[in-house]
Amino acid sequence: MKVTKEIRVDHLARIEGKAGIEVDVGDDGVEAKLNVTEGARFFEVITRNKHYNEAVAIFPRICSFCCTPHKLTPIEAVEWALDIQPSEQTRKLRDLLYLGNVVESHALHLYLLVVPDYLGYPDAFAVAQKDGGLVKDGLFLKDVGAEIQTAIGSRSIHPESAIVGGFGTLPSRRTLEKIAAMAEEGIQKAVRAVDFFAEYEYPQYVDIKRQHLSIKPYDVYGVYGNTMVSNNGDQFPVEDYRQHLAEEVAPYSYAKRGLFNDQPYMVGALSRVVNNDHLLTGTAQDLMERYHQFVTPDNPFANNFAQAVEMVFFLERIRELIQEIGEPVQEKPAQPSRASGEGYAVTEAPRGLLIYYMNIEDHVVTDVDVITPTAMFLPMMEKDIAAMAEGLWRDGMQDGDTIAKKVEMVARAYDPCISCSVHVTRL
Amino acid sequence: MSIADNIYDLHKCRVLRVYDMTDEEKLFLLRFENSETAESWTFSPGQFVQVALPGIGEIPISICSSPMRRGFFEMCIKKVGKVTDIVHTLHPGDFMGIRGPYGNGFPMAEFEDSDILLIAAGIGMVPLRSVFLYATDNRWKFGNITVINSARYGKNLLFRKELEAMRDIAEAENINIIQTVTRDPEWKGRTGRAQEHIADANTDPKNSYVVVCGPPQAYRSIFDTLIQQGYDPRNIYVTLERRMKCGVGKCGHCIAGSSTHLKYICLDGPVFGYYDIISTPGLI
Amino acid sequence: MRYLKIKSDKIHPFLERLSTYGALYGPVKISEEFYDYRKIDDVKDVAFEYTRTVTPAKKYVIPTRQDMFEFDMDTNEYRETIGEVEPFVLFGLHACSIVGLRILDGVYLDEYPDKYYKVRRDAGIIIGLSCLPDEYCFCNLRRTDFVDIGFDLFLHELPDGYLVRVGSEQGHKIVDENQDLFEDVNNQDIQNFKKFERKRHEMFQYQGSFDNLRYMLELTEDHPLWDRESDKCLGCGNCTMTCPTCRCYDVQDIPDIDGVHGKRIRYWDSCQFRSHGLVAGGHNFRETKKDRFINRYVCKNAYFYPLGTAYCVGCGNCTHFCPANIDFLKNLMEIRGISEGVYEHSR
Amino acid sequence: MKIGIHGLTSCYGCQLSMAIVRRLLDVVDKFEVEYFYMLSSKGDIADVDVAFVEGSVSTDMDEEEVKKIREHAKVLVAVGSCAIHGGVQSILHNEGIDYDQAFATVYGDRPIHYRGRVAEPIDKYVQVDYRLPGCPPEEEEIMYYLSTFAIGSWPEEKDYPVCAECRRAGNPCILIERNEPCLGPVTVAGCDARCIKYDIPCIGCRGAVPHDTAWFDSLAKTFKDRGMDKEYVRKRMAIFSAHHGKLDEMLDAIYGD
Ligand SMILES: Cc1cc2nc3c(=O)[nH]c(=O)nc-3n(C[C@H](O)[C@H](O)[C@H](O)COP(=O)(O)OP(=O)(O)OC[C@H]3O[C@@H](n4cnc5c(N)ncnc54)[C@H](O)[C@@H]3O)c2cc1C
Ligand code: SF4
Ligand code: SF4
Ligand code: SF4
Repeated sequence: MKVTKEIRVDHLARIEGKAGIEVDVGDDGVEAKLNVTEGARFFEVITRNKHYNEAVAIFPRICSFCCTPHKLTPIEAVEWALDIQPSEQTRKLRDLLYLGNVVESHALHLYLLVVPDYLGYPDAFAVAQKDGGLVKDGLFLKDVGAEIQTAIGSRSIHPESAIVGGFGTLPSRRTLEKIAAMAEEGIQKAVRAVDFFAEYEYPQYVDIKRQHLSIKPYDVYGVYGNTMVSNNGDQFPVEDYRQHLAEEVAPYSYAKRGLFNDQPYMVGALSRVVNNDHLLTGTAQDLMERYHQFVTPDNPFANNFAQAVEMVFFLERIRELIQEIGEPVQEKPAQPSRASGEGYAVTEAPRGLLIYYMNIEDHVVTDVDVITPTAMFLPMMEKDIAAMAEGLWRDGMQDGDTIAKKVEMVARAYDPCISCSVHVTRL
Repeated sequence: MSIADNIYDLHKCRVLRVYDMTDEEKLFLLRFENSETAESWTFSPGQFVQVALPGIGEIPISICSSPMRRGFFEMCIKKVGKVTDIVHTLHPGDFMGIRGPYGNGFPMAEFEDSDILLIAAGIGMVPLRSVFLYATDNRWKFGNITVINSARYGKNLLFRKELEAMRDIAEAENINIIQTVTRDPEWKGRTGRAQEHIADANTDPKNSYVVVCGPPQAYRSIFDTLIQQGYDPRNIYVTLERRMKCGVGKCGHCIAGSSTHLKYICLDGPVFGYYDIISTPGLI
Repeated sequence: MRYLKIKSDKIHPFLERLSTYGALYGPVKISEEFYDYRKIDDVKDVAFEYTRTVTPAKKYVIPTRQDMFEFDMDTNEYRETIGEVEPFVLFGLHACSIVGLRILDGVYLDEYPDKYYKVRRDAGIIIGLSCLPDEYCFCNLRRTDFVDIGFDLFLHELPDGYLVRVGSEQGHKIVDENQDLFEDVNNQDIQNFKKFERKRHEMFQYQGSFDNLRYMLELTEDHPLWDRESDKCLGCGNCTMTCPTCRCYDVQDIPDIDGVHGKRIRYWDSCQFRSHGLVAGGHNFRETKKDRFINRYVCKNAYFYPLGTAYCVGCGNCTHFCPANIDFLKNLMEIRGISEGVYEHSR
Repeated sequence: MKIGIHGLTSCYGCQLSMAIVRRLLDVVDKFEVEYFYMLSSKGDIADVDVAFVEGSVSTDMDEEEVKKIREHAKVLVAVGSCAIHGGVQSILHNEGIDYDQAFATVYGDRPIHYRGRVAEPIDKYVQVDYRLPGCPPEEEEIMYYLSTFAIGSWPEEKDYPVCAECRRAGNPCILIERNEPCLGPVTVAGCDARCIKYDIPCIGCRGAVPHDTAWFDSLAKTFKDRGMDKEYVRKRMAIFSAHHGKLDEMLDAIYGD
């Protein structure tokens, strides 16, 4: 291919991790690559031959934005493997803890990373100078999530208190009530975010038919489930994931790249909303009715909108969960009923599906496989980036910097998590 | 402010002059902002104060001027770390917080009618300067005086110029000033360690008080020389240093000694007699 | 001394009444094995059978971390931050803890009285409680196993209640204001009190006194014990933090991000830490772990002249709370030249 | 005062911690933030008074970058366990796993353009002036470091272990009580014994106490006395101390080779 225009973003700002974008516009099409330049950290190698307790302490370090998912998902896998039955209370608290992470992550992504794009600023500090309220809303919502993770997990980044079988010391009822009140206060702010994103139209260049893969929630819209579903009607249990999900390696990237049915696919808030919108209730349901035209399955920019809607739903769900939990009763962690076994787990991290496989022999982890959302959606994201560049180019846009800004926005809409993508799993 | 009953509360002091002494040491002249305090505040040679800069910290520093000059006092401060680095950036007109004076100081009343031999190594000259100035201010109370000021290099000799400038008056007043360096090839004057010059002192070993200040490692051999030359061990004093946070026997950092003789350098010292030193293992 | 008796069934009402004199703190079981002083919201939480607490009573007079001043860096002015100290009641202190506080008094209320300490000390009502020793206790060797001053009331266990000694005006006031809870001591109570004390006395692992120990310690500089035991030491400071009389603190200035304000704080330090003896230029007066290890033995066994006792009150906390299982008492016995069980062993 | 906030190979948790301090807007007011790529698309590595660097050196690019940051910074602060100790990814080093081998397990024989290597702490490549420990660092300490720099001074680093804070906090000791392998005795304080407060034994996330006062040998002895075997103890200690020069030697001294 003869390249007529090269667009380069050496270091993509305002995302988690370090990556660059390369777009080559040529005579017979456009090629886009996301270069992941961060060093590989081999989490599946370094957790092997460790006691499972230590392994689950290491996994969250894959990524700070999704540390809680990287704690709770391997815990589920260990519990599957060793047939550990945590209490109902533990399950509820985990759900709450997990949602805390999702709310925090969505808030950080939307307000600190994405909003500056929409308002044309380099960063949230500049936004704060113009519209302090917006940034303060974001920091407040981030705090709701952080408070939950601190109360239940010991801290908002790398919570240590969630362990296999249960928890360490639990928060008091009063702390939970305080959090419920914060969540209540947050709902209106989150609704404002939905309104904000509803003011912007999506660039049509990236309207591309795509597959959406998400979890099939147990009953309530949320992050836990055992089965995955797609918008094509496919459905499979987590233990079959290898038959459905493939991963490739590209020479320009430490990240692996996922394929579903041999095709690129999308995961994340948009996929969840597209596949499970019938489960949304309360204010989120009303918003969906009001703004249904913004949930376009074929445009990645809808992911920002979907995150905002999810924030509303999860804040309401947090209140509800705290009601259901009542006064936390201090319990001893549930114990394994066997020393060895194989376990699987899938959950919905803020950015999409997260799969863990673990084999444990005599309490020691002997094999691990982790598939992260960013690795799953990379090919789809590259496709969108290429489409964006190509569309702009064909419409006569010559300025590389302007094109670069637009393709960055595409990348950001996916909320990629580069550290997650390069923790890296075995072929 | 409740300065009366909170021992940690600080007097605000204004820096009046700053003199560069060596590359590392500066001399600060200070005055209490509160005029009543300025009038009433006094100390005895060998005592120290806690010097505080808000946001940075608090450190012990000896007073190196004579208590005879009411309302003012001087400190010579070496730049070595967190607090002293910032102290060195202060200019006339800036403030420091001061509390004290603390410590026992030298028993100046006992020294009266006797000769005084002052032996300083390195920064040890700082507290000795206070004794020296006090003795010259009250010249009639004391016998002959010798100061032995020693350092590695001529440029490190603290108060060298001041002592040199006094030489003529000193001779007339029976004050012997000996300045010696150990490593400086450029140096024209005396060389060698302090104890090598004790024999040249104008003090009578039978009726002298001796004050030694310097790095503790140097103390043993100075003691030996002194005793060999007939100085009475009971009349030999040293001052010691330790980490300190309070200056008033609370924070525990300066505790030293043994289980039968536990000493607080800040309360029981910093001045100790020769027999204190030898009956208290761990003091030096 | 004034003696009274309180019956077992009156003890919880008594605790309720105590909490009207100020916030009530007392020993509470915090885990399978450990107790600690905590704020008492429900008097049923108070543990009467405890031996020692994770944090000694000193934390109520010297908070683990405490603001001293707020300052203004622009004007070089300080404002003390002692604040209002509400009255409080410290229930259940054993004899060694009470002596511990008195040793701290000696340190903090000397010719330079520490205001931060004093306001807390003045605000506290001290209610003592009798105890039975475990294998780590040696307060008898320190002669701190029985106190005659330093408390407002002292409760001695009886089969059916407590014999109460009144130790201060405040103590008299409390019993006078709550006469309905107390009764006179009868002959049987006195017999029971004596019996309890005898039983307690016999339970101590060693009998005798430690008065000459400090000289032996001084003469034991090159004992092989120092290397052996300091090799085990984690340098973690558990021993000094849990000691009722260790009170080293460090001071730090914390500037605010505004660049103008800030505060000066102090917090518990330990001679087992490297920086404790470190001065500018890198010289360390206690350079090695062994130096620091020995320092504690020296300091704790030194005599506190105002009280006529050692700084160590023999509570055994430093042994019980040592994760490395270093046995302070055994080591002292070894220094004393006595191997286990020989020294006027009571059993 | 100009500051830069940089990330090498890591989970980005330290930067995230710095980005979410409660008084973030005050911090931004007080400093000129020249570089904070996680939050801002402005700027390139520029001259700064203080550079905060998160992450381990795990690629050639990391090495180049940290050297460049050093050239442009008057003061360089290593932030977090990755920058200070190499991070959990350094476990490879302690396990003696060959990088190429690990690489092949994960990526097969498909080539990747960049050269990777086993993670290393940044002080292997540049001079580090201050260390802000944590995985991630505590908000209070981040603010303390920033505030002292803001007034032209510098922070006093802690040189004592988590146990001290654990006792100050009045926690029960779970090592004594439950024989759990708490690494508090060798881990540098500053977290107020966060995990023990939650009844979880410390895994040493803040890294070893500095100045060679992390007594892995003494702790290994107490673990050994409590029936833990060498491999288990080594693996646990190595999670955050894989590059500690004395770890293996100290373990050998207790357990034998
Ligand atoms: C009684 C006494 C008198 C002194 N007189 C003088 C004097 O006249 N001139 C002078 O230049 N120096 C004097 N010093 C030494 C001076 O206190 C230290 O140089 C100073 O504390 C260093 O503080 P820093 O913050 O600059 O250094 P850093 O090394 O950064 O010290 C940090 C902290 O360590 C402690 N510290 C470090 N070194 C010492 C030390 N040597 N003594 C006590 N605490 C220390 C302080 O608490 C200080 O805040 C004296 C010390 C004592 C004990
Ligand atoms: S040294 Fe040990 S036994 Fe003595 S008082 Fe302190 S903690 Fe108790
Ligand atoms: S629980 Fe851990 S940190 Fe706390 S004192 Fe025990 S060993 Fe130290
Ligand atoms: S207790 Fe240990 S693992 Fe927990 S935060 Fe502190 S250093 Fe990290």
